Amino acid sequence: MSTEVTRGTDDRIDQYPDKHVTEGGRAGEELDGYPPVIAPGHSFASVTDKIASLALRKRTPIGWLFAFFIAGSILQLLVLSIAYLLAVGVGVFGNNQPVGWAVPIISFVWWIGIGHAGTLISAILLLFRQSWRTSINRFAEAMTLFAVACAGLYPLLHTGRPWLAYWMFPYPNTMGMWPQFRSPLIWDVFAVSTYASVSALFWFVGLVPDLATFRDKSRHWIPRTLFGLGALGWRGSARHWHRYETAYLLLAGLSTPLVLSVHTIVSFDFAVSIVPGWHATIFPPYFVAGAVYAGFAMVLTLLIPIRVFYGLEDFITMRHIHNCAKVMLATGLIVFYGYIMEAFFAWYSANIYERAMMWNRMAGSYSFFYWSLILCNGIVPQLLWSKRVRENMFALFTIAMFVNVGMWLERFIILITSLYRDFLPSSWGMYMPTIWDLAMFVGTLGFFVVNILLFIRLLPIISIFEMRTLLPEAKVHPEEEHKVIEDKRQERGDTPASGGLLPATGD
Amino acid sequence: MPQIFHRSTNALSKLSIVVGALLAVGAIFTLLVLDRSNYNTGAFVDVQQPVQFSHKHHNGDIGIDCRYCHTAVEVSSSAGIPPTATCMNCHTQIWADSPYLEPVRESWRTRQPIQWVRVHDLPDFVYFNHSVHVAKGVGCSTCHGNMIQQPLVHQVASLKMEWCLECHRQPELFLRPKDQIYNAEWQPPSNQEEVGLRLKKQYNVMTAEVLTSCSTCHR
Amino acid sequence: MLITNLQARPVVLLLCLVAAGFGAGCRQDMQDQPRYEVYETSPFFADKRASRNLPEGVVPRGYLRDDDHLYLGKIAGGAGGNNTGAAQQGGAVQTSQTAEQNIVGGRLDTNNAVASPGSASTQSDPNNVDTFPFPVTEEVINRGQERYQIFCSMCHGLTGYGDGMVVRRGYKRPTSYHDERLRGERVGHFYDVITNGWGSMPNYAAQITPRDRWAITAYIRTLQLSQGARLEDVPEAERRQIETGNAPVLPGGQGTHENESGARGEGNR
Amino acid sequence: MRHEDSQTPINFAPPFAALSRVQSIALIVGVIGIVAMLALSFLGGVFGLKQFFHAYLTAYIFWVGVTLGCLGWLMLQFVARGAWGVTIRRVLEAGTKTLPLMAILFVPVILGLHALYHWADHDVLFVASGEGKPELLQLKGLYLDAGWFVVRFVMFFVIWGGLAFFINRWSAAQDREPGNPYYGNMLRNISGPGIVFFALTVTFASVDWVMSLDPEWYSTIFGILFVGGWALSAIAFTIITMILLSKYEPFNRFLTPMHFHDLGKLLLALTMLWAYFSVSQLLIIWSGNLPEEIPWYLRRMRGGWGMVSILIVLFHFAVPFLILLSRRTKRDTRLLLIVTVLLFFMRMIDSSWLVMPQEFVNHAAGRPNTYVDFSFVSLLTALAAIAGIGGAWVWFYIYNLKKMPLMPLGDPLLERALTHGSEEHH
Amino acid sequence: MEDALKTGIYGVVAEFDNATDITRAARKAKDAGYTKLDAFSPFPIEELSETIVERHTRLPWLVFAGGVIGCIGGYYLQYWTQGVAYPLNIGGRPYNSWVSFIPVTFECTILLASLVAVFGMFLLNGLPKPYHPVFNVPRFDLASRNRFFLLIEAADSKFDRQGTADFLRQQNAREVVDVDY
Repeated sequence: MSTEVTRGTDDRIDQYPDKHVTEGGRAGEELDGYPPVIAPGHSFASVTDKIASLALRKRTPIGWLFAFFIAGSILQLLVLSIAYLLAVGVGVFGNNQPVGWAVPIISFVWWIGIGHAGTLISAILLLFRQSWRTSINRFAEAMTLFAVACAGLYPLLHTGRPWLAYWMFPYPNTMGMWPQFRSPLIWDVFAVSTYASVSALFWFVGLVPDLATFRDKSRHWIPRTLFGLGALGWRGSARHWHRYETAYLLLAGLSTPLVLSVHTIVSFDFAVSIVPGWHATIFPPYFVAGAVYAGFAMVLTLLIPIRVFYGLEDFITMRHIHNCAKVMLATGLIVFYGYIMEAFFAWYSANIYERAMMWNRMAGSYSFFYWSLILCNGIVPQLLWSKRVRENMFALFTIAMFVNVGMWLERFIILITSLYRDFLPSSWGMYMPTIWDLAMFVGTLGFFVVNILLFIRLLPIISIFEMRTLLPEAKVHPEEEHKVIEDKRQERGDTPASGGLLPATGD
Repeated sequence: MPQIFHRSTNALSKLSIVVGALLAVGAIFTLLVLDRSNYNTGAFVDVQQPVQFSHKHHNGDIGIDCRYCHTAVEVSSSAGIPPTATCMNCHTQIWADSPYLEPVRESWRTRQPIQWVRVHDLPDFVYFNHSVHVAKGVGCSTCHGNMIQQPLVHQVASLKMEWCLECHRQPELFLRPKDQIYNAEWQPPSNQEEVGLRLKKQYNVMTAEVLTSCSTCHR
Repeated sequence: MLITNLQARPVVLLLCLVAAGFGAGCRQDMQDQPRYEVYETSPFFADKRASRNLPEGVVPRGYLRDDDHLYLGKIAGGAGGNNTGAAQQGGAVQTSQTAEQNIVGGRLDTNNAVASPGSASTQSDPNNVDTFPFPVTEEVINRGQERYQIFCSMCHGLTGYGDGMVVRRGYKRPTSYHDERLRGERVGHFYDVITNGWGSMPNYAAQITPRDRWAITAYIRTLQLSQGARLEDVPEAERRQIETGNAPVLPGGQGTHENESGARGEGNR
Repeated sequence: MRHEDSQTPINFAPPFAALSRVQSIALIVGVIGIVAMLALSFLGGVFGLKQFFHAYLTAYIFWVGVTLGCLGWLMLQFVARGAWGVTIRRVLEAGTKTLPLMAILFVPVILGLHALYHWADHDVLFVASGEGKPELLQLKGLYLDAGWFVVRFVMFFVIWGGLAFFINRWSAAQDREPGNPYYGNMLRNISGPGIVFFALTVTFASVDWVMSLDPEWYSTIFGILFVGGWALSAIAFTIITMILLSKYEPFNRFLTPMHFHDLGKLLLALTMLWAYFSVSQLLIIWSGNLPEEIPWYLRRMRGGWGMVSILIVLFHFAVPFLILLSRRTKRDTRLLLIVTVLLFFMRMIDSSWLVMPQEFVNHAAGRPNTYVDFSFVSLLTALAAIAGIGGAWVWFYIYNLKKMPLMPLGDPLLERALTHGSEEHH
Repeated sequence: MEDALKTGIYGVVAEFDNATDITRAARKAKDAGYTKLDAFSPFPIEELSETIVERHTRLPWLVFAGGVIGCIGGYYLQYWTQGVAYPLNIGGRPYNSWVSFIPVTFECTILLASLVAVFGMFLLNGLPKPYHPVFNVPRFDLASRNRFFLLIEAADSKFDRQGTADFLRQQNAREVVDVDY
């Protein structure tokens, strides 16, 4: 058979219209009056074409170019500040005694926190069979990767000699030395690198079938070859799907505790020390909740404009927005609970250092930031109790911005106010970030957005194959299903095996 | 037509993964080997000095004791580099006209020290004390090798930390009686470990725990 | 400052970035810290030495050398008469037992001196002392022997006949310690020669500490005694062994060495 | 499990005969437990009254944990709206109805205040011993005060009781008026803020009742640890109830492996969460190694209690975790029952582990940091006490369970819960 | 390969346009005695996998093994480096600080298990495999969009070029074509 048959074009698609056109997202109908996870009227073809067209279109939207120009310019600030840092040394940061950990670590924790929403959405929501994850998980995973990349920069640069960072891994070096495994900083190295690796794997595995779609839809040979290589020759074989789903599910099961562990370990960076304000056992859950909180805030910050710009209201429906807002509210409450516990136990402990630290937070030199934090993270998000606020895009975006700022302030308060009043009054001091501290932080924002923009331009930002499974026509007619499955089960005499990705996820 | 790749890409793609993995492992292994190579550590590389001074001749042939020149080795962290005056103790009369020794005589005349090239240069963050080592039964040749066979001096060890630790972890494998410290040709006896343990006790050598503690060498 | 430049000139900025990239690969680590180690060079001083001499006239704490006996070996009118010069019983130092027997009042007993020509000395400084500034114990003599073999034996030979390796290679031959004149010298003379040099001999003040010089002096005396010793000086018990040719080897393996050089000394004489 | 005669309507009334049987067994076990507890405390025990009260407190916090865990789950399922929640709703509601019993059972704790709580001892508080400790206790006296303790107890029960009262009331009303969305909305509206209050009150209750046994010690995660632990107790208890009831109508009509799979997942999640909180607390305190914190763990990591700790690590986490990982366990009611009973029992051991080691500390008043004391008898006393209170609790629980249909007939999600498992979507 | 030479083709492929049709067709083909068949769909279909897949994948066990190795390996790495290779006194903590070793042990467990899950899946699936005969089907690009394909290989003992194609056509296939080798 000749290989010279014209590739399918969008024109040709019209010749073979889908037989079944859906009348309503089946995962959509909800009893509580919330919209469905996918707008009615979509078919396999329309879902595929719509999502693929975001990246496979020829013309780059002007808006994209404009955003890329702005973000790219900010990225230059990062390049400049890194160059200056390497040329001059870590003295360019404002860190000094007694505040030896400051904005670089604050930014690290902030970014790592943002990097939590992706895996959380992908893995935990998959395990709990939340179908609304499907439209946003790919995007959130990408966000995770870029946020972790931004986060990783800080400890690396903060060491002062980033080219020796490999010393932090155990290998038989000429010093005969090994990493100090009792140190939370080494736990961090393992946690963050494991998290980055597993997130990247998870993301890639999810991408493979969609890369195959892209391969099959690209007309130019260069993207076709590149997507083809990325797709690894994926052809949608039933056997492959079977293992694929198992692997995907297992990865989700593994990522769930992983995502909790990462911020837990970040919290250990502080908590296993004996600095008042850091040495608190509540830190792990409170940090994890904070991370999810920040992650969802960032998801909303990015999704709300993208959804409008690319006209994705069919896929990212109000239901998604509502659910993100609800998760934000829940995690925000846990974080607020953490603030209350810190304050209560500082008082209850009757430990003079704890009490002094808490008093210093509330009424000391940085009290403005403390109360701003309470406002941003504790008070403002309480508006989310209202359904009307959750439905108002502008309000949601504003609250998300408040939370973004608040989470940065939270780390600022934890670090600075615990350090700036040392145990001895002779070691008291103040802290001010330098212009380079801020330049680097702003620069990573540019880096992050540039990556996000490239991702939007080049790859499917919504998981196409999983979106297909949400359509009613994805379902095999019941009599067939029952017959096939029951027969098979009787043959093998086993319990029901792992099912379709969405419908019957296990463990 | 969806077929994009040639038949051979199947084999190629799998091969490239295997080769890539092997290359990565190989690269790491090579780096580790290179790190320990003499090329990197400078071991066994003869160092040219402004004067062709031969330890083989002075120490081996004539039998001058190490301490004749390195006078501070027993009392100081540094073994001491002899001043030109020490050379001139003999060379006012012996080889007094030799052109080889002109830099020495010039130094003597002008009172400018000879700029010897350092062979054993530990990093600045390492605190090394010669006196404590010779006092606890570590001979010169344990670290510097047999000087009698070195016309030009070179390192005989990597001077890497793992090399230091080798002895600090098990000093008994290297200790010798005190009267053999300056014996360049000393060889460990067959029952070295037994002797070493006795000497370790006799000389009050610290435990491996103390000797490998960070602040023993890094202060 | 750097920054204003960077902003002003894009080319410089680019170069800086490139340089920073290269700089990242360099070893700007702590191997070589901006401080001076022993014997390091310093471009700051004319002689390029980082280690500086003490300024003129400075006496470091603990280094005040006010004991002339110890540090100079000379006391005005040093002969003093109260000391008839050091002399030893031959072979007395060979075993600790006999050595201690012979130490009286912290000083080698000189009553039994065989040849005590100290008073006959005429050549050296009359201020030279004829006593040791500290008690001479076996330890001191052992120390002296060790230091002698490090610093002196090159020329003076292991037994003091002036036939060391350096001499054999052409250095001017020093006077043998067993020469009449030197046998009669006061100890202060030997100390003085080590400290200040004598004839072709350079001074060893920089290489040998004062106490070691005294120890060497004591050892020279020991050598002088041993080379003039008679069989009767050997204790009864060991004398028989010498006669039968079964002389005990000294502890520490030094005996063989000394015996060899002793034999060499014999030959030269 | 699914019956073929799907035509006959399901009878949602509880299986009275079977439940009454369990009630009488519970009473017998309860009486035996109380007798054993008294015997062990005063005949075989080391510290008599002290041991009695510590064992009683252990049992109390264990059972109040089941009650409150049920309340927490109940509110959570109203907020989360899943089929799993509808299925277990009545079981949870019956659990929350034991609150009045738990309020009465708190009286002995108040009576034994001096035997239990170091800080309640005024002699220790106000007579200086020169060791600096009373000073700390004086600083804490504002909170750790007998009067305030009782006031807070009343507040906790007013809040919990209020939540439980309104939820049960509206739930019953919903049954009567299935079409009326008002009650469903009210249940959801009360549950959101209710969870917030619940978390805060449980935290302070855990501080009052357990943490202050060692007045010097504090750990900020303690409240969450209790929320998680009690949620685990409650879900374990619920699963046991569900499995036992699944033999009888109505549950035998519609419960599928899918329902148990969901509950099994929750059990696994809570087991992991509990382990996570516990490890976090241990790791931070162990690494900090501060003199006011670490003795609490040293007491429990050495000697006999150390062995108990290993048991807890193995059977409260490792073994159930590994077994529950498998999809089969969660769908096989027999296996699931075994694991759940094991976990439920380990919850009892964990409660003992929290309370009982303090008995020895407080006994050696003035030297609260002495540790490594363990008597097997005291552990047994605690378990006997749990059986004793448990008898009363289970009796009252079943009494409440019998009063309502076993499924919330007015819940709009009822249909979905009944067909859950035959139709895979959620 | 031999069969391929015999018939000259890899097999025949039928295109379906919904999940129900292909599932039914696959079931019928199985019933008809075909063994070497495969189905291609743009998303996972449980019922289809149940029909096609002979036995449940062993991947979970591999992942479990990976996790166990990661766990033991991670702990041993720490135990060995901190207690055996270079024991150092860090803040007076024991060499075998098992409490401090929990986080890294955990991370190693997850990392290794995840690597096994992903690479094991690719390995078992025989990926990467950019070239496959089924891509020769002209409309196969729609397999990643909205069409479903059922393949019966020529290697199947029951395979008969015409008969198999006819059989597939009867199953409500939109189109049946030969697949070049």
